[in-house]
Amino acid sequence: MEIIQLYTLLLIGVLSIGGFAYNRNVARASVRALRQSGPAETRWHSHPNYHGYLTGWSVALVGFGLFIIFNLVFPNQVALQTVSILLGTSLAGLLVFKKIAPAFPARIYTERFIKTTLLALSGLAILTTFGIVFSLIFESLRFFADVPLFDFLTGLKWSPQTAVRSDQIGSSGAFGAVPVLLGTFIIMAIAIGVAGPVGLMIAIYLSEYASRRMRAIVKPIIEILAGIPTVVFGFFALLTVGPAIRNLTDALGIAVPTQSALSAGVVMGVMIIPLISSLSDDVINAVPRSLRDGAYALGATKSETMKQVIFPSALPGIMAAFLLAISRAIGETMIVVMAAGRAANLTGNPFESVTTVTVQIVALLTGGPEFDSTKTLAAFALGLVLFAITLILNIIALRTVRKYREVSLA
Amino acid sequence: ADGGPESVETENSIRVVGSSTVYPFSTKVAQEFRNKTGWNVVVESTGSGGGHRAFCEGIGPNTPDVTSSSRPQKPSESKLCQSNGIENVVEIKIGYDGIVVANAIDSPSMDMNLSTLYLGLAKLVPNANCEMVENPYETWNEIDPSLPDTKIEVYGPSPTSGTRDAFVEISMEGGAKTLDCLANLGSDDFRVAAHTLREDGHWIDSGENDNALVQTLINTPTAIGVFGYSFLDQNTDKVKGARINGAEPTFENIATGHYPVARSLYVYVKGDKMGSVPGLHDFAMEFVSDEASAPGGYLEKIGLVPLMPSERLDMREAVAHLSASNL
Amino acid sequence: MNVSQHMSDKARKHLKSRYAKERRFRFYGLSAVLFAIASLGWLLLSLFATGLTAFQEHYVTLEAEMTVSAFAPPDQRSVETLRIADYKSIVENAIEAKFPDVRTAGEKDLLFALISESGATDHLRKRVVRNPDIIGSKIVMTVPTSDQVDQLLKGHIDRNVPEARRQISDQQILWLDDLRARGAIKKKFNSILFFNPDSRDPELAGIASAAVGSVMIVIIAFILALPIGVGAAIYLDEFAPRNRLRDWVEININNLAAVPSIIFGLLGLAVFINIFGFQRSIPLVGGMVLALRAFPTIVIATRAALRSVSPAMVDGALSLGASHVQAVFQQKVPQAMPGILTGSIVSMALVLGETAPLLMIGMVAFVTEIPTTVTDPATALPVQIFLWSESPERAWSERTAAAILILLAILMTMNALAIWLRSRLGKRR
Amino acid sequence: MTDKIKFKCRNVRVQYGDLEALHGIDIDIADRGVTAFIGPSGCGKSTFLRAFNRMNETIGGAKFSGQILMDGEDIYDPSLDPVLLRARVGMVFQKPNPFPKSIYDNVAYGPRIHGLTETQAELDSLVEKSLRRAGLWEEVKDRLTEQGTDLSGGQQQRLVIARAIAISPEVILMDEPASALDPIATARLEALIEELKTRYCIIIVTHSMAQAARVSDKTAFFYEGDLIEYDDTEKIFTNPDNQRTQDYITGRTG
Amino acid sequence: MTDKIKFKCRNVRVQYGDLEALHGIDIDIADRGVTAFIGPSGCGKSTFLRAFNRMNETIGGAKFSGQILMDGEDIYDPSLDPVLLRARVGMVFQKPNPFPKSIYDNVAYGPRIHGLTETQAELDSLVEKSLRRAGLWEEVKDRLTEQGTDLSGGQQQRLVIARAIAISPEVILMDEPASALDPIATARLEALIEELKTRYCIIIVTHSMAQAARVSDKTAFFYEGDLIEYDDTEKIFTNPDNQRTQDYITGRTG
Ligand SMILES: Nc1ncnc2c1ncn2[C@@H]1O[C@H](COP(=O)(O)OP(=O)(O)OP(=O)(O)O)[C@@H](O)[C@H]1O
Ligand SMILES: Nc1ncnc2c1ncn2[C@@H]1O[C@H](COP(=O)(O)OP(=O)(O)OP(=O)(O)O)[C@@H](O)[C@H]1O
Ligand SMILES: [Mg+2]
Ligand SMILES: [Mg+2]
Repeated sequence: MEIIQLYTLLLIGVLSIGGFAYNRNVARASVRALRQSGPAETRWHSHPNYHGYLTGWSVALVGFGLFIIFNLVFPNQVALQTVSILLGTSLAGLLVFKKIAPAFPARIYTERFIKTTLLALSGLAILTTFGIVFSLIFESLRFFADVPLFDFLTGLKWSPQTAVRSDQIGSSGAFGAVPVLLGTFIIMAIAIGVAGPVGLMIAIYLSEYASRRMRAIVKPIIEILAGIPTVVFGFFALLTVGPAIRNLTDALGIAVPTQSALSAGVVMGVMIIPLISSLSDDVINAVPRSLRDGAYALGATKSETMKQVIFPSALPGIMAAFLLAISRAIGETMIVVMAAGRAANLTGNPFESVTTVTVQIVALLTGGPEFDSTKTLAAFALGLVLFAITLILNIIALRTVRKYREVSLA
Repeated sequence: ADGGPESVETENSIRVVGSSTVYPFSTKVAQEFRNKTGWNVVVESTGSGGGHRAFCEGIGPNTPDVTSSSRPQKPSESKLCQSNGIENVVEIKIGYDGIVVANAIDSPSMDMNLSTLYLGLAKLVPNANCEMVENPYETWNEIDPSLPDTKIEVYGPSPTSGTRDAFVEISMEGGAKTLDCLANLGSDDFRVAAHTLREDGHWIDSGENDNALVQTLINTPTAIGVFGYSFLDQNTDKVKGARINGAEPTFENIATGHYPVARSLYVYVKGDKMGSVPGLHDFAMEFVSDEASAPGGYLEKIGLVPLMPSERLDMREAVAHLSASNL
Repeated sequence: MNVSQHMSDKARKHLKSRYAKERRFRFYGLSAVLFAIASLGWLLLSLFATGLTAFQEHYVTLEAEMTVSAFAPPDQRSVETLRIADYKSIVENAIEAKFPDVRTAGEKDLLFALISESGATDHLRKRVVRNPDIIGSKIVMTVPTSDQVDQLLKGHIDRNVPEARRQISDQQILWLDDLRARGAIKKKFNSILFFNPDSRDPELAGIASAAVGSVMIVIIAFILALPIGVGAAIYLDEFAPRNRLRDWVEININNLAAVPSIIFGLLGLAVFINIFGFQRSIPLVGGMVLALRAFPTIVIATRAALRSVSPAMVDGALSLGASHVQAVFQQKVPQAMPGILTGSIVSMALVLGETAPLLMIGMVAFVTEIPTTVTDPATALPVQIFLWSESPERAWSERTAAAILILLAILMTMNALAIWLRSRLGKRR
Repeated sequence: MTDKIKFKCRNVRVQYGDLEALHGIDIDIADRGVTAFIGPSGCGKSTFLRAFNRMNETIGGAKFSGQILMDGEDIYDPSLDPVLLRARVGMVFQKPNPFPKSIYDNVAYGPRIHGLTETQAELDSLVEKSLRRAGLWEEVKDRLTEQGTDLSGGQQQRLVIARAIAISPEVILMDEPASALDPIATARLEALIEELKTRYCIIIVTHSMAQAARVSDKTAFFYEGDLIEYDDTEKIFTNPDNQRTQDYITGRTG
Repeated sequence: MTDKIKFKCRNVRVQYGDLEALHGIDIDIADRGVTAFIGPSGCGKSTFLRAFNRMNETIGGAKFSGQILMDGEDIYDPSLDPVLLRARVGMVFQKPNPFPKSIYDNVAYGPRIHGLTETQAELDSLVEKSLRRAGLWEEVKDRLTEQGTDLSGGQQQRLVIARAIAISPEVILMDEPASALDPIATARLEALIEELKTRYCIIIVTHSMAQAARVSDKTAFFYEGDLIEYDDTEKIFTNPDNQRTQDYITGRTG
């Protein structure tokens, strides 16, 4: 069956290229004939190629349209599909063929096709967002039919152990998202606590103090951190940082499990450093030089200029950078899955193991392909919460950052 | 485009889902089977419950061909299978497994009774007046002074897992039965009392990945984990099992039944798909082959307690017979 | 002329404290830079320290008697029967031949556990299937040691801890030392890691199936995301009417680039698997999901590239009577190509490293076969890393680190390619 | 001049958003010869020039009203395709903007998109002819495959003119074509204009009084969006009617 | 002038990378009064001005050689702190650049960082005094907490001068301080300079001949990195020794 589909697609491709070539040659020949027949100053509106392109596009459009329709509506009518595709595309080709004439604005039609295609492609962006929103909301609504939204958002207990069979006396399950959200928040706070000051100071150091050479070397090195897959950071947290923190705290007499909010948070912070440093760098560089000059001319030192003049004017942009970083930290998955543990402790203690929204989504959805237990749906509800939070953060941040980016471009 | 050969509805791989306890055994069998025959096998760990659910969803090409389970299929599950047109399900018992209550090797050893487990983990427990109340115990030594003064923090399998069912049925219910107060309850109330685990954070669903659980135990010295014996067997350098009712979880104790928390492991094969999934029958045979499940077979080496020889021969007979009737 | 108040002693003292602050501030900055670099260094160092040893593995050389009785009678020999011959006993005999003193069954088991059972039997199986004539002869075979032995020989298992705390007994260690003294154990490049599919046994596990899965995912994501991303960017920058809708789409795309990737996994699960009915665990779905994940970044990179092209080029083309579409596609897009390609490569590096969405669509599975089509079950390299990292045997952690090193090497190559492309194509202007 | 009229402009206004850059210009431009537009910066010269090939339309927010007739035909007629118009009205910009292609491909670009030639030989000869007319052939004939952007500024500007000529326009608009060139390149460019003006209607915007005086037959002086004076170049530079014109050409304003 | 010398410059050269912007300037600047630097764009006026408070050092790639003595002390002495120097040599820029803080904080910024005052009352009175001297007090005394950036351009420029005055500099450098201002604001600024010159050594760069003639006591004419002529303003504007100077001030070059 799949082979046949492939052949059909190939057929459509061949037909559209054939149509292109044929009609283009027809148009070419007519142009030539016209030119030889006399000095008539009639120009062809469109280059012969465009008559060809138009044919190719129409044939492909009709072909793929029929292909999609058949696959959706009459999935198994292979013969009918082939016949109608052959008929439909020939018709499209013929239609264009009939139109070939000096005055026919084939280029304009072709360009309209191109623009429409491009429009459709950018429409996919919206479609993706809609897809996300609808799939999250749809499944979440089913979840909220079981667990009231209010309980979900304010419940203090997270223990998603519902029965999978009717005769299983499992537990009623507790779907209070507070411990999960709290855990997410703790890890995010630790991560920002690391990445915020470090990233900001890096941006300041590189833009104010470092020599051009140092900047050229250091910047790409720090950017490497941004390119490392999160699963690698997770492994690092699990294998190296967690035990290191544990050894360190053992020496201090505190028992810290290797999977703790602290190790996940710290490693996540390291991962986010480049995000904050490069965004802050943009923002700091966007502060007009005249302000810097003004402060220097008054005898301010670099740090005074930075702290008292540049930083305050860059503050909104820096806040935006932080918001983006927060959004990133909240949505980060692999590090916490591997290094934060799964216990939904209602705690503010960074030394304990906590769980996050993303960890719970993974825990609830890996494995079980079944699709209507409250448990599975709970993952979508958590996903919705995650999406809503990050959406708000992103939009606020992106608006602000965009302003700075434009300033720095101007 | 009439050149395309009319392709038959065959699948190019065998899909296995099911118990995380059986996962190491099914992957091992899958690997050996592939080496011997070249058939591709895909194994996903979903938990016994999740496995049965997916397995019984239908007989289409996207449904699993095999599910493994650390408990027998429940009537409700076989009903689901039937209602979805799955007539021919072969049950293969592949061996035994104990359920161990383990902690990190450096942590203090635990010596428990079934009742300790019940009192530590049930949602409702009797108080001094034999009234059922929300579980008040915070640390182990509140239940049994000989146990350490550590927080009750048990990482155990989630409801999709057969280990969970078995654990609840054998140790929780077993523990509940030893308590006089519960004897007075009606049978339904008793079931609820014995089968409901705490939801106040002392019992933590650890997901389907027993490997991660072992990791957690090493990392969290106070934590206790509930998982299959085979995992303990593979990780004796990292974790150790608690004695239960005086018995260590060992190979011998499980095989002989001295260790109280033990159950059988199963593999369920869709007989209906044996025609359309080439290799499926041979794959089922591999589970009961000498090389795999006889004493000294590769499954025993990774911790499966083998069946009695006669039992195994019966199993093999059943699978072999199926081929004759079906193909 | 009185001396300026800035020259007074008080002012000088004040200045001194200001400079102390300055130095401190500068020091914080430098510390931050060093912290970031040190973290990166620590990360890489720990990966190298853990993973480098995995690129070599210990092999043991044995002489195996290919006893005829282990095989089906000659008239029934086919590939199928050869494959299921009793290789285990051949291997057992081969190792026991090294230690004729070992008699008891228990000891024999321990001895046998020194080598990778699955590795040894499969080695023989493949050789026999390739060349059945070796049946009956005596052959030399070099097979991997078991993972425990390998770890011990690499020094990852400490011989000095009490026997109960290791999975390898004192007796086994004695045998090993003996074998080593006899030159039967060698350390070789670990080709298994690169060319084998995943395995239950660490010593036989390789990244081949995951790597192929990753390649498929990246190719699919590239084929889908590139036209979508570039097309959307061209439309937004060149043809879209400047109105609120366009602003909205733009914000939307920027937001999509920052949406947590796991959300895309949920989208894929809900839409591709549950609504469209695609199979779980297949690279096709993985590629589609990650294409959605990647295209916003391609849009952003493409728009930046388009904007960097001088508008004089478009003016030039327009003034020659080119249409807007022609001017854009013949002048602007080709010149923006280096930027577009660079952005695409960077986003494909993103796709290659992505894990979380793949977990959502069932790409965490044990797959015995290297996938050959995009609808074969498969995993991806980062997922394989995740799976291995969660496996308890000690041997996994070095292999996990090694797999990470390989992944990082590929990513570095991609980024280097992007940089090279940018400078190479950029120069021709 | 007794020449035929090429462009008849009536009440031409161009607005950029709220800003009206041209306040209603009426002017007739001859079919052959060079017309120069002069005036202080920002007075609307470029805006007006770009109105002749509807290049203003490529700027978002620019609005045209009024009428420009080219050979009696309204070039702002909605049914008229601006693409065809621009094939007839070539344009050369202040900064030379050859495409980053070979010299040959630069010149061949226009003929190719309009399908003006059938065979390679035809195209070759058209490219040669255009480069010859632009006075560039001798300098580049052995390096036609080199990048157009590798030429010197003056050569680039002539290349761009060759590119415009290649599609046989009737008019060539030039917006400060010499302002990026050194004096020698400028002199060559002016000589080229001198030669081309017998074949084409040329309109040139320039900041240099001397250049306007040297190359143009007629000169139009603009000031803050208005056409102040339009007359024979000699008259404008020796005896302008208007005081503002006088001030400008003597360097007192601007 | 018979005044004391504030700055003695000897063979001052400034390079930006490969480009030498000043080719060795020798000049003495008086302790009181206004010195104007004039010259065509790019001749190095700003560069020279920025040499007096070592602001060039804040630009990567700028290299200074030669000697500038301020009251006999080498300001480029490595042991001399540029921060201290800049406290003594204030500067006002072309575009008013108040900090995005309140008017009060703008003026108080310098005194605060230099720790010039002890008590709030002292600071208050210093702010008031500075604003009074800059002629801004009356206009802003009721709105000291408003943002400095909310003032008009002319007010902003005076605010910036008040900010500079607040740290009691000995010298005030002004780089085209009026070029962003309208004529009325310019007039006020010039009046202010007139007043300040009795207290401070003021060096002003300006493009406007008229302004230089109006406000300065001495004028230096620069051309392509060289000091062409330096003399009393009256002499320069009525009877310059050098032909280039003559050409420039009559508007023939530049
Ligand atoms: N794209 C545009 N958007 C908005 N305003 C514009 C635009 N282009 C020009 N203007 C304005 O229109 C007026 C006329 O501009 P134009 O470029 O035509 O002047 P010009 O005479 O060519 O000046 P110059 O000699 O500096 O080239 C000016 O006020 C200018 O600011
Ligand atoms: N930051 C810099 N980097 C490199 N070159 C510079 C820099 N600043 C100025 N220049 C160059 O130094 C020379 C002198 O510049 P300067 O700004 O001092 O001139 P100016 O006389 O102030 O001109 P204007 O009247 O336009 O302000 C010019 O050629 C200028 O291009
Ligand atoms: Mg202009
Ligand atoms: Mg200047």
